Amino acid sequence: MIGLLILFTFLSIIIVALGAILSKDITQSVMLFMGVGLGSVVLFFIFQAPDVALTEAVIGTGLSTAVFLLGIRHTSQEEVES
Amino acid sequence: MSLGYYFLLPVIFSFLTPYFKKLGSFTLRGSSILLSFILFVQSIAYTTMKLPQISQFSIKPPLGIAFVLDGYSLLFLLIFTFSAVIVSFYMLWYFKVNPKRDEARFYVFFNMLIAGSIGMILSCDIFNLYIFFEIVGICSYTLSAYNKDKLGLESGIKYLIIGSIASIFIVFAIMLIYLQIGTVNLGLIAQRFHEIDPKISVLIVLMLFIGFGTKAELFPMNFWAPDIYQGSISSVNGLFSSVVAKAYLFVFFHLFYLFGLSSKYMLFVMVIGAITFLVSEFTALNQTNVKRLFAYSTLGQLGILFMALSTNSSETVSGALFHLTSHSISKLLIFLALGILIHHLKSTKISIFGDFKSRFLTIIFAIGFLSILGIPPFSGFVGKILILKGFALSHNYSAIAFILLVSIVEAVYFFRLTAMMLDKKGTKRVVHVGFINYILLCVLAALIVIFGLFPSLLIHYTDLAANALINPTDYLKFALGVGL
Amino acid sequence: MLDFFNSTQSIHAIIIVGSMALFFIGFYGIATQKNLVKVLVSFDIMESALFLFFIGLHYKVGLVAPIVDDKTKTFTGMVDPVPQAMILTTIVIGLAILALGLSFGIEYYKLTGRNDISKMNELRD
Amino acid sequence: MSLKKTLPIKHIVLSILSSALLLSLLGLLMQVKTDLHKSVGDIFLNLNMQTATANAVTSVVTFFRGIDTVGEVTVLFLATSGVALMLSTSQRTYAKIIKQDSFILNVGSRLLLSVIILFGAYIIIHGHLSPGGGFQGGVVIATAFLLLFLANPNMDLNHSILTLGESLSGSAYVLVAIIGLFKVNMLLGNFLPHPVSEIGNLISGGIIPVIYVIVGIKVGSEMAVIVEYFVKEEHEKEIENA
Repeated sequence: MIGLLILFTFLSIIIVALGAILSKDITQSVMLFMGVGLGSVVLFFIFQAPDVALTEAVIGTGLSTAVFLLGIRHTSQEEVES
Repeated sequence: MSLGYYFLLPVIFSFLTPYFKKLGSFTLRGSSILLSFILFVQSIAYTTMKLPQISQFSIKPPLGIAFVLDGYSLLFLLIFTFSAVIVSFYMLWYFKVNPKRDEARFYVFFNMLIAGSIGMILSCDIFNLYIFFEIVGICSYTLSAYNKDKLGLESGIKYLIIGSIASIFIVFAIMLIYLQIGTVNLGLIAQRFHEIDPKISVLIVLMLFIGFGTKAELFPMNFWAPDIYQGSISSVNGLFSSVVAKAYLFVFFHLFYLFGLSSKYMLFVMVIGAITFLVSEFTALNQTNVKRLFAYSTLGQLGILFMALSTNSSETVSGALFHLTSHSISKLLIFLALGILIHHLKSTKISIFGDFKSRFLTIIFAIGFLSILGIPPFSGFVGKILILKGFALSHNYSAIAFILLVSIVEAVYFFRLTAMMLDKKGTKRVVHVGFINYILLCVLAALIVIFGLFPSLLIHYTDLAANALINPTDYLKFALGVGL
Repeated sequence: MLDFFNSTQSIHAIIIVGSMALFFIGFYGIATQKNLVKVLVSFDIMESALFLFFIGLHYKVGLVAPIVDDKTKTFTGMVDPVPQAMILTTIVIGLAILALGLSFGIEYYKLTGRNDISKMNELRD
Repeated sequence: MSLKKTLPIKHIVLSILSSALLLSLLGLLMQVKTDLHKSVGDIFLNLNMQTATANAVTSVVTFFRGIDTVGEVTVLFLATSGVALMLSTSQRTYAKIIKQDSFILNVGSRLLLSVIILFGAYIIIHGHLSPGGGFQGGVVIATAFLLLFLANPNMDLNHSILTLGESLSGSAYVLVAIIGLFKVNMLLGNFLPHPVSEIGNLISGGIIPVIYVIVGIKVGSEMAVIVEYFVKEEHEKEIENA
């Protein structure tokens, strides 16, 4: 079971990461990046690393996304400006 | 004094900076000068002690982390702390003519830049080294963006992106090393590096090469360096050229010899260094911005150093370390004098060399140029002749011919600048140097002349350093914690 | 069939393939994206891939987290704590770099109205 | 129309090259052996009983590799200074936004604040017993301030207290390191008593919980400053637009 769980989590992380890179909208890309972080948290728990999982959840996913969202609030939202 | 203070004292200074700022700018500047002075005096004291010295943290190496000072790191320690003293005095003048609100933050980043560089050369644990690498990185990104103008921010952003790519590769290499041999201690890695599967060891070496080569401004990865130099202020340029680039160079060759890569990859590094030298000097020929010109000159000199340091012969390496010291002093001199010139003439075009009138600055620039070119009686001459002698002893005549030929290109632009300074035509503006700068530039110029006339003063230390670099048995003993 | 997935070896294979795919997605992002924010997102994806790679390869089936409780009285049969400590450090450093890069980007955007790194070409001869 | 335009040769070559690179890298990494030597982590696990810390990761972070953590705290401090250098402007006048504050939002955020800070403090204090510690708990405390800012952007943090907390905790960390040199002749040495029998209790592990509390205070105040700068940045822009 655990192998399948790891496989599916990895697949979903990869899909979400592709979405984050390919998305034209910056906010959408940041939110999808948060998905990558959440998937990593699940994997870190499976890999018996609760300390890293907690750190990734709080810092890598929580505060990073908040800083991103606050930072891009007033820069351009589109990927390519006219 | 324990070696750990080299890192802990600047850290505690930085943490307390808001309170120094409240006590007034005099206290702030004074304490910063005092700090760098204490560290410099301590480094001089180490020249009289028995090497290597060690300072341990928490638990004995190889399990724990330790700072080890051997002959090789002692030379760099002296260069870094000396540059710190000079630049912290120079900043007195800089902040007098450019009053800024964020003076305190400049001192934080400046002191941590020096402390991080010292940590990089002392640490005997590769993950700890990576942390110092990031400290130096963050300080240099912020210092290059310090002016908060368009150019500064652009250079800061570029530096940050390049630096992060480099650090990702280094982290990857460290992870592979830990997966393979289960340790991050430099001594144990050096002992067990040959046990790694050869294919994976090539991968590790490649990643370390990309990571540290990018930061040490090697050829394919050095396109960013002139941009950074152009965007930042002159004293920071001096620091980048004489401290930061040298610290990355230190780590590059420290790992190169510790991991026993010199027999396999010697030719590769030598060719890369030669290409760096050639391309940079030819690009420097048609630059019209002074800072870019000197940035390319720095890259060219680093190319010579890469060629000479990879040879695994103690004569050439000793000569290269002499040249490195002389280059650090000369580039510091040139960039500090350039800062004064740019402040008075408000331009960074190359034509400013024809627009100023100051006999003192002309002499100073001439000394710096001639020393980098390698004209007697300045220290650069001794460095270059020692390198050439080393190549001749190992019968590598093609390298000698190559260095001499490309040096002609270097001579073209340096003599062009000198001719512009000596040209009497045109309107000239009188430039006042200021008392502090007068003393500082005199000290630097005097050092160049003294090392040129009495090279044996320095050769003692470079020989020590070259032996410690090529034959690191003493270092390994301390890094492994044998007999502590 | 499910037993095949549960062996340490196949888990390691999944981890290597998955994390390297993630790593190259991030690398592709750095190489092709022009917006500073998206470049920083790509960095973080690359870093996450490395963390998963490193932590994952130190996990073996049957090992538990390196924390003793009332049931496990001794520190045996646990995963290696050093990689976890290193990754913890690297995550915090990643946040520091991210905040610094974003603040540079904001300030640059204030001055020029752009945050497209391919158009940053003021610095040239 | 030439062949070159109909077939994107460049892209095909590039993708073939990169997939070849990826495959060879995968092939190499598959050969990574993890049990060639006894890793330093296993030795730390054996030694860990002596530190009387239930969480081995905590003892590695704060004690065995302690100087790494000093460097890490410094990196965070430098990043905070860099953000402050960039985002602070000389004419920073916070003209208050004329905006109706929502009563429920205000009261609710204040209620939650205490709960979140308590949770952060719990994570910090139990760092040596359970997952978590100074970094995680400090950031949790900072997110409490983020919540306050989101509810009421006009709020000002007391900067002198934050600076005091930051400077004092940072200096305390360095002092702990130096006291170790004099007491047990080792920088960052564990100079407080740490009997093994106490393992699992709240007060155990000598200096390890002390260091995590210091780190927690430092990270919390630094992150609060970063969050404030990013929130106020946005605030300033809104004034300009108005």
